[in-house]
Amino acid sequence: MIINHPLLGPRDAQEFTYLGDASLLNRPDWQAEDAAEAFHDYLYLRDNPAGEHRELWYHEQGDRSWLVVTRNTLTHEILKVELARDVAKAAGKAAQ
Amino acid sequence: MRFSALRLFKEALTGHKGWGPQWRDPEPADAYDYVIVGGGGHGLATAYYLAKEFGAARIAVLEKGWIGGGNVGRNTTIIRSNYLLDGNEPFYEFSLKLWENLEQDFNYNAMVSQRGILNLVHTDAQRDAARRRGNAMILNGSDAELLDTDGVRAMYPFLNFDDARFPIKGGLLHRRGGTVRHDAVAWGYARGADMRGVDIIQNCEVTGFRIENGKVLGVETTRGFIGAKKVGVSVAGSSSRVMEKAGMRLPIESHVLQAFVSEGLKPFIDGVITYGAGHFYCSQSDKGGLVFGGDIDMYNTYAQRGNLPVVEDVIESGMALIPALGRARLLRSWGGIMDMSMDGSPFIDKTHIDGLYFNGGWCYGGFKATPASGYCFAHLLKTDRPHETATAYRLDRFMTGHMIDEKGQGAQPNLH
Amino acid sequence: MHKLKPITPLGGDTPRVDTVGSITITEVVDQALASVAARNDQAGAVQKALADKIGLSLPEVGQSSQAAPYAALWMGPEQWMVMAPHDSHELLAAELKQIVADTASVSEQTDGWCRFDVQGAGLCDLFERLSNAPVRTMGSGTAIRTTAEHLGVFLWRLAEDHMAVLGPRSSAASLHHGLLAAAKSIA
Amino acid sequence: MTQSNRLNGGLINRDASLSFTFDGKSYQGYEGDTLASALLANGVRLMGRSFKYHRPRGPLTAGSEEPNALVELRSGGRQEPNTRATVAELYDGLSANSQNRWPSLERDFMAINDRFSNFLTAGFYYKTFMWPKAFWEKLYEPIIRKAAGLGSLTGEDDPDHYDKGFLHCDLLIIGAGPTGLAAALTAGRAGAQVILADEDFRMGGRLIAETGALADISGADWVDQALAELASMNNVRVMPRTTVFGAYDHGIYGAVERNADHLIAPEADKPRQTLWRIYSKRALIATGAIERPIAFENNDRPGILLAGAVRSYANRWAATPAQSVVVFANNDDAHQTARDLMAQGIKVPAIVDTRPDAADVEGIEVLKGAEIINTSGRLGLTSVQVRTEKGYTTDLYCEALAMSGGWNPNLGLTCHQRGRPVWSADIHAFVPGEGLPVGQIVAGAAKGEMSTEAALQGGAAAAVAALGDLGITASPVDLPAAADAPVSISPFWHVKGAKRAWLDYQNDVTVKDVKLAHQENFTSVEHLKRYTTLGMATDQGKTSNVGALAVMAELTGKSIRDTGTTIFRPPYTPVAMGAFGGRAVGKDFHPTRLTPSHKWAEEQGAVFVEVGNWLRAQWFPRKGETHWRQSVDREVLQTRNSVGVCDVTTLGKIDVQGADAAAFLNMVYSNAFAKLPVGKVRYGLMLREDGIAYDDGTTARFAEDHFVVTTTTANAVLVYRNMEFVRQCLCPDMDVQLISTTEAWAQYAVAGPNSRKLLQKIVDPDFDISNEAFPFMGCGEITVCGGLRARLFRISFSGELAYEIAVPTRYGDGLMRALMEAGEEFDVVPYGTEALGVMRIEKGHATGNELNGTTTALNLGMARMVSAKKDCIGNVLSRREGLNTPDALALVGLKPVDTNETVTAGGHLMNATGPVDAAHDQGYVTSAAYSPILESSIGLGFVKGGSDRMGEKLRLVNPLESQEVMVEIVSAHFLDPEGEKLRA
Repeated sequence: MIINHPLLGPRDAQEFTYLGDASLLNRPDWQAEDAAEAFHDYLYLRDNPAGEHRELWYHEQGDRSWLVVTRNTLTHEILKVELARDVAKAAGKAAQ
Repeated sequence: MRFSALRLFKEALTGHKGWGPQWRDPEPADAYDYVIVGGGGHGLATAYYLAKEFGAARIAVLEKGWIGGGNVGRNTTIIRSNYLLDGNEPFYEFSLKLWENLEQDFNYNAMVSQRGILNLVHTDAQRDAARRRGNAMILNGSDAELLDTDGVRAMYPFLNFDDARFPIKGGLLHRRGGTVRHDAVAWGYARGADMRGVDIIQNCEVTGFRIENGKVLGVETTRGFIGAKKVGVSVAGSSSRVMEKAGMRLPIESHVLQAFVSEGLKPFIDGVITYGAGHFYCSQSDKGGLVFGGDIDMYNTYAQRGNLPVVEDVIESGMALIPALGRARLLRSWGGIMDMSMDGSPFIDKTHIDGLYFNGGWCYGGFKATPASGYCFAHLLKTDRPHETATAYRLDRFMTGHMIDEKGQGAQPNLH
Repeated sequence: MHKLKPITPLGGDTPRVDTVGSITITEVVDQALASVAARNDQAGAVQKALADKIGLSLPEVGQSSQAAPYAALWMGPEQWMVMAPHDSHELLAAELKQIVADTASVSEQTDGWCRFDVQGAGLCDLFERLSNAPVRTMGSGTAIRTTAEHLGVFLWRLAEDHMAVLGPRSSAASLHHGLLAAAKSIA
Repeated sequence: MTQSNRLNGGLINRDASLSFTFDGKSYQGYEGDTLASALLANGVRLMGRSFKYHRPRGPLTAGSEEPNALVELRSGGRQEPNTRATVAELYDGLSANSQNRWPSLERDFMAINDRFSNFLTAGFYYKTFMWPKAFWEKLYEPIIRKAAGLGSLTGEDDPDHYDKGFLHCDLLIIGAGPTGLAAALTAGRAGAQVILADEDFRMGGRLIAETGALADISGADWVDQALAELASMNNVRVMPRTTVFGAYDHGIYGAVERNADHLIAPEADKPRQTLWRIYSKRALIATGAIERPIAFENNDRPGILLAGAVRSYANRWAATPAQSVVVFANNDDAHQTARDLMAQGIKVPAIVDTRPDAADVEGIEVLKGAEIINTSGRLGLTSVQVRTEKGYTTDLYCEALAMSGGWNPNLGLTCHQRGRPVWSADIHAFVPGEGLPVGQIVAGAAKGEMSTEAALQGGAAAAVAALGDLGITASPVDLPAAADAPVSISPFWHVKGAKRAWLDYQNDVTVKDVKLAHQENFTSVEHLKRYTTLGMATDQGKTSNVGALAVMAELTGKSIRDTGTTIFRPPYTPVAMGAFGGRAVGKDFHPTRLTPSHKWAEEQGAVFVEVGNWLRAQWFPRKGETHWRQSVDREVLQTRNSVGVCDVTTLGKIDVQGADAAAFLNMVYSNAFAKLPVGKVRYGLMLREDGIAYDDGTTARFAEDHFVVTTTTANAVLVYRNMEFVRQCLCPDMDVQLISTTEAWAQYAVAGPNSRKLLQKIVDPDFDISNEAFPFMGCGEITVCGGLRARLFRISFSGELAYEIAVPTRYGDGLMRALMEAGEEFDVVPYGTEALGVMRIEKGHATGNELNGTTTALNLGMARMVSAKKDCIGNVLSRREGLNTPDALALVGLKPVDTNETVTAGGHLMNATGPVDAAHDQGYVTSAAYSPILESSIGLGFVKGGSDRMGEKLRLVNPLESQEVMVEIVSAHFLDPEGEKLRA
């Protein structure tokens, strides 16, 4: 596979390490009342769709960026690639 | 019709006119007591044991395509009970014992062949871990032997002993491990179930569950609604997709495991060898092909195909271990979709929906579990209690903190 | 001056040079390295400080820049590898920290890396056997961080027939072996 | 022997005569020959045996789809089993042997299977061999396994090198026949980056196998011109002998180039083959078509070939399988075979054409509406039996038969991403359907356009279209006029009434096997394949699948379209495993990491051990020491009694800087770092988000905004990755920057009561390292040896008064030598990983054996390190009930009651009395060592509720090695539990 890195352009997916569902960006509040359940769902119940999937990849053999890649799990077509830090920052701002 | 050498002899002399279908293709009835979703090895075994061991009747197996077309038809055929943890080893040992009597049990030669599995160790720490595992196996009634380098060399002199990046320091030998002709497992269970009245319905995809007041009433299919008192879902590889139709999210990701076979070769490898310093395991089929595999492709996927980096990684490891492989040729590679669970261990459990049961999360280890999985799932479906060897395979174990993590990799499905 | 004698990444007293066919592979040791990572929202300030003090403009993504005796490679978002001759700038990290002060984090990287300069006409033939980088279309000044022979490396194209390879110092021997094997393969 | 079946002409170099042997017998051939063409030219038709029935076989084809003519090429470590003689390029000195026969190819004992074929029907083995139970594994299976396979490996190491590489292009053209060449010329002239690859050693495809494909120029001449032009273009890479074997995601193709298979051996340091990963923007499948046989009684004898193959042999290789050849076909194309043979003076007794309305051929009798119903000739064809349209039977004497059931597009690569071919009623074959890999296009015969004209025009048009997608304008190029026209074909699959008519030659699958599969309800294509083994042989059904499908369609009464198809999987043809291995074999399997003191340690005669990719000194044997324990005991004792030095560079080091560095560490470690003073070090425990212990190490604070974190050797990369995850994904607003400095610093532990005295001789006098000025858990930046910058940490893994000192790596070798020299007066000793391990066990420090991915802080006795006052990774989930049961495992020390006994890591722990089984397991031993200080074997282990069981005796059981030892639970801190030595 080839991941079109937002900064570096197309790079072989072999340079990356895969983590999984991008909802791992949304770490729950550790002090919330339902923290135990929230963390359970956060860590263990991830999206596993047959189709579009937002997922985290790490450019380990490159610039060390974490990326959010939107990819179809049936065709492997990659629809969008973003810097995870930008996504996380935007989510943080939106939450404020 | 019973299969036997005598029968074969008679048929050979009379033009094989007497063989009938090994299973029927019935039309689905309106309702059953038990509907098993998924005509793979586990689903067919479940139906077989429900009928044979638990006296159940009115059973249907619904298969979206053709039976045996899932992972039972695309694996590397290994059977073993060399697990470490209490939650696992008794179950896999139960499975191995069922394998040992399977052919006579279902009157089908599935070529169960216990030629031994050797897990190589390359460091002192690996040897310590192998010792702990071997002892756990023995304490659970399985078999294990710890070999030193010379012991390994005596079995497989062609391994790389002299020029290895990671020298072979020994291995854990599990003599009762081995291989099985995988397709025959599906067919044998199908034939055995069919003979006991189970309706095997191919080309019948489940499109939804009819659930009212927290109770399942049946399944919607491409061939119409089929009522059921109990529905058991056994569709590893598609578990998330199917259970989503019942509104459930599972601690499972789907990944592709590639498998490989070489051209047919004269006997070279007797048993199963597992490399401890790279992703490679290998056996040789009765037809002569070297059947091997390694790591999963790391990303979530439902496409039954993998990519080149893993092919190279697996064969690099193979070449590092067996330098003589260079002149053999890779004949075919294929991919199967694995239910990779969050701790690498499976589920055989009721769901929160009354009458709906789930069996899945087998990672890349489902084939060897087929008999016990079917037996235990049948036990659960019939009695509503888990079989004694499958009590740990609960869906809520991550909530309670009772993970069964053989590899110690945590909630990272692609590392199990 | 202290009395400890340095050795090269390949373990020699002097840098190694190998010539295979048209290819020359040279171990480069006269190089000090320091990473410069901008603190939050300070990328502009870092760039200005380095430009003002040593005339070095930090490069864009995937590129390098030079302002003798300094040079810099792009490493990652708002992160650069700055280099200078070791003989004259052994304390490069300290020197740069003086310049950038609190606008950037600076870490000494000098001996984290080994460097081999590969020169010769068959450069592309050699590197397409080691790396997936599109070496035939890599212009001079391009710097790609990728893998070669299972190792994380920088490939830094200095000229049509000149590529610098920076790899992990502990694996210098493996990297050198890989370069030599590829050179022999295409010779 | 003379080349009795060598014809005139052909594309062989008659000036270069080559000698070779087959089954020990010598022959001559020419440069340009394949092994098969040379053998045929020498009058040899018998080249192999089939898998199941050991039927005598000769080549069926002239290409890579060959099912029959498989040989063992070369010998020793280079022996290649199952090599297709039809593509093996002849070289001087080639030596090949037939396979799957004993004692000889002509007289094969196992041919007895053929007599029993009635018993050995499809799937027979599933129905028998079950009684008595033990006999399967003891008797039946060993016999079956012995018969397995075709060729053999010798077990010797493959001595050759293999390269791997990466290529990039705009357009990858696969196949250099008329389609591919037209496309390459079009794209090449447009200036695109083009790769043209063909599996053959001579490019041209059917153009070099046919006599009259082009109108005004010979096919071979035009091919030469085209290749010459392509060779002159810098933007075109022409790759003969290169098989593109797989289509992977996003335009990546796998290809293998055979660099030296046409040589007796590769030149020194040169590869045998190269595995290329080709990154293409567009890929054109121009792979042509594969002819299919017709199933009829005994259609597998040596001398029965496909008609197109016979033409290839005659026209390209100037070889004929025999002097008398009958043609059997359902289409016009095969008529050309008769014409070409006639032109070469070969007798063609008749063309047997199944079509009643077949065209006439000048000078040859065409038996229209006729079928071949049987053949004769044990080791080679002697005659065929024909049934005429009117029902008469007649024998035709011939030594070869050229048959054709039509052509199938060679569409393997279109299926690699599970694209399914569709049935074309126009050409009676499957053509590429939907679901082609992205960026892939198909043209020419591979697309089902079965004429040279269509190939040339289609190839050029495909190139124009593909480049257009990429924004490159290509103009039509002048192409030669083609002479052929689309051929007429009428489907014909098998001759009815045959007893045994082969579909899959290699695996001996006959029409009857398909019928039996149908009878037993194995009617889906996948069931059919699996039950009969159809298409599973080395040719993967290239010549057999469609025929079998047609037979099944007939049986079920469905159309072929409704019966289905099977898809092909990579690789397109079998690929040598060595090519996938590349250079990463033997010692080069993984890169090696050497520590800064490696060279010095080598000089000391150290024994090294692999730790991940690192090589570390395990111990340093001295003269007179004959057992490793002597060395290790000495290293431990000398360190504990005086001073020792150990290279600990392999521990991961991560520079953490930034205004929020402390807050960041608070997040990644379970314990707090915010209040760690500058100049101090603190031990940290890192959890995974699931609450399991992950890694540990010390962190030093060099400035308010600068920490240096150390990780375990094994987890250095993982911890760094994880920290970047926290930095970028969880805490994106924190001002923190990370970089690994593991390799930049050579770091040595200096341990033992004399460590300070030793260091004081090295550390420059400006720096006071007295206990008061530089206490336990202190750190600082100093200079050593007259001004070299260094970092000093007062930390201890051994439990002794100890330091770790770091200098830039290039000076690491020098520092080790300086330490040894300065330490001479203290009898300083270098120690390796074994002694390190002994001392940490004596001290009760956990390492990877204890942090095994399933243990918690509680298990490790560090529950208090998980701060409840702050968030950190793993905090919440570490509190789950299942991880906090009252009988949770606890790390303890274990000592044998009898000090002569040994504690064994991996042993399980049972109560002192009671049953020994899994249900009564109390825990396990994680680490063990002999302690020379305590003069006893000791161990660490996890015991249920262990912290409350001090002094209790347990049985350590190790049934694997028949060991049972009584041990006592003690504190894991065997030595200096109060840590007085550390602080001394």
